[in-house]
Amino acid sequence: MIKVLLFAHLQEKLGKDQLDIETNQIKISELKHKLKDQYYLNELDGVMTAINEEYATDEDVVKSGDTVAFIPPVSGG
Amino acid sequence: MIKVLLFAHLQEKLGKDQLDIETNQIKISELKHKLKDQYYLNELDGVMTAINEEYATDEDVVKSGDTVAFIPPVSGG
Amino acid sequence: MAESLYEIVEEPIQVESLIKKVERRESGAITTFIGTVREWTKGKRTIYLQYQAYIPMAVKMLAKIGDEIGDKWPDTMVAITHRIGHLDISDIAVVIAVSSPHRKAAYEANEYAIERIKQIVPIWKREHWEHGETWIGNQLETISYPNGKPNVEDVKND
Amino acid sequence: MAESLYEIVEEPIQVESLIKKVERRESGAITTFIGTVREWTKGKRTIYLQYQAYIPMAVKMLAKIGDEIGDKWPDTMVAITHRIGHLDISDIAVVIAVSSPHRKAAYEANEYAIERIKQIVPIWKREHWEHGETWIGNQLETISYPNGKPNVEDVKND
Repeated sequence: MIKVLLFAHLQEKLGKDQLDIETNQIKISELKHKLKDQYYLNELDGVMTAINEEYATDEDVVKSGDTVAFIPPVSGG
Repeated sequence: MIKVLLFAHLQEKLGKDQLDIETNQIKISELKHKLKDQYYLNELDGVMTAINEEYATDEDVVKSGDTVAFIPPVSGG
Repeated sequence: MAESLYEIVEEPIQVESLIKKVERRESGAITTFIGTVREWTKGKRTIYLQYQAYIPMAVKMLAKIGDEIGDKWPDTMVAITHRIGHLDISDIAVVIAVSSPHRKAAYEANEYAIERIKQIVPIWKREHWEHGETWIGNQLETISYPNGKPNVEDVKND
Repeated sequence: MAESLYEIVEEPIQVESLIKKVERRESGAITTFIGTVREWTKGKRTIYLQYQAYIPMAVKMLAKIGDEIGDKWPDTMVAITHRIGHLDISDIAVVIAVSSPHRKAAYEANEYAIERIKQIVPIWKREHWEHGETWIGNQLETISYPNGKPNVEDVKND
């Protein structure tokens, strides 16, 4: 199982801040594709990804037990 | 009478922070010359002058009632 | 030092407490940056803001900024606290304190820190305008990351 | 505002009080510079400092710096307090606070202020080293003013 965290407008659109994805391993680009299909989350284009609290790329692969966070363009400060 | 204010090492050398000069008017360069002679204040070379709290030049003239301050290179901050 | 140099908090930030964190006998200069909630932005009036953070990662990224500063300006010491939740006009959203033996590094490192915060720290601002509300960073300023990671060149001066 | 933006004081400076002086609803950024007494300078140990000022002129020159900043960065607001008398290691000698709608001006105006203080404000520092004492600005750093007035180019980064 992979834990997926959502923030800002992504969280608002889905109405929840967390999803559990039942899979052993998946590439980030595939995970994004899957979520876009399943939840109409087209906002995932142009959104950064973090795996276990470190920035990652679409080519990285996550495994069961990992936490993926989708990071929309940040606006702190 | 012209009031002359002294600061930092000038004040220390003279042992006082103020002098009264009995004159109606005098050019700053002449005033410096006079004080150098009278008090061995060679430190007046390379020292700025203020007349009534504004920076002035050696060519400016002070009149009775004015306050002259000799401003060694500043070191605040 | 038991206290943490990098924090995400929900309560008001005390500037003095950050200054205390970076005070050292070898310091001659401390700079602080205090980011406050501004009422007017390009003719639009803000009523209040809400900040959200991915807290553990945000703390890690603040610490990473501190490490980067340690590499670039070796004698400096940095503390950063960012507040999240509901903030009214003039409330303090972020405080950065940098101490250094000499002032130039204290200014430069401080400015570098706020620029990096706006690039890599997962914190989002929801603007509640007089007429409507929006998450900043998506609709208003469409930024994407073609290289996979946020980049220094993306930063604007706001 | 009844309180003064430019002060020479003999008591410890409260940073928060300067921040309060420049807080405005239109501000998005406040920078502060805090100049503290450093223990070591080029291998020499300082025990304490004494600052002396030509107080009325020093206040005038601080206000002049504020005016210069108002010309160069029109939306900023500035407050400066310099302490005189006996200061121990880590004591605060000077605090500069600048508020601005945008951060770039807040950093630039702040740095400009400390550079100008070191040029035109009649304040003198007597260093009490471990082995001896001296007025800074004469014996150590022989600066003279051939043009009659202190000049921007004279400034060093200390």
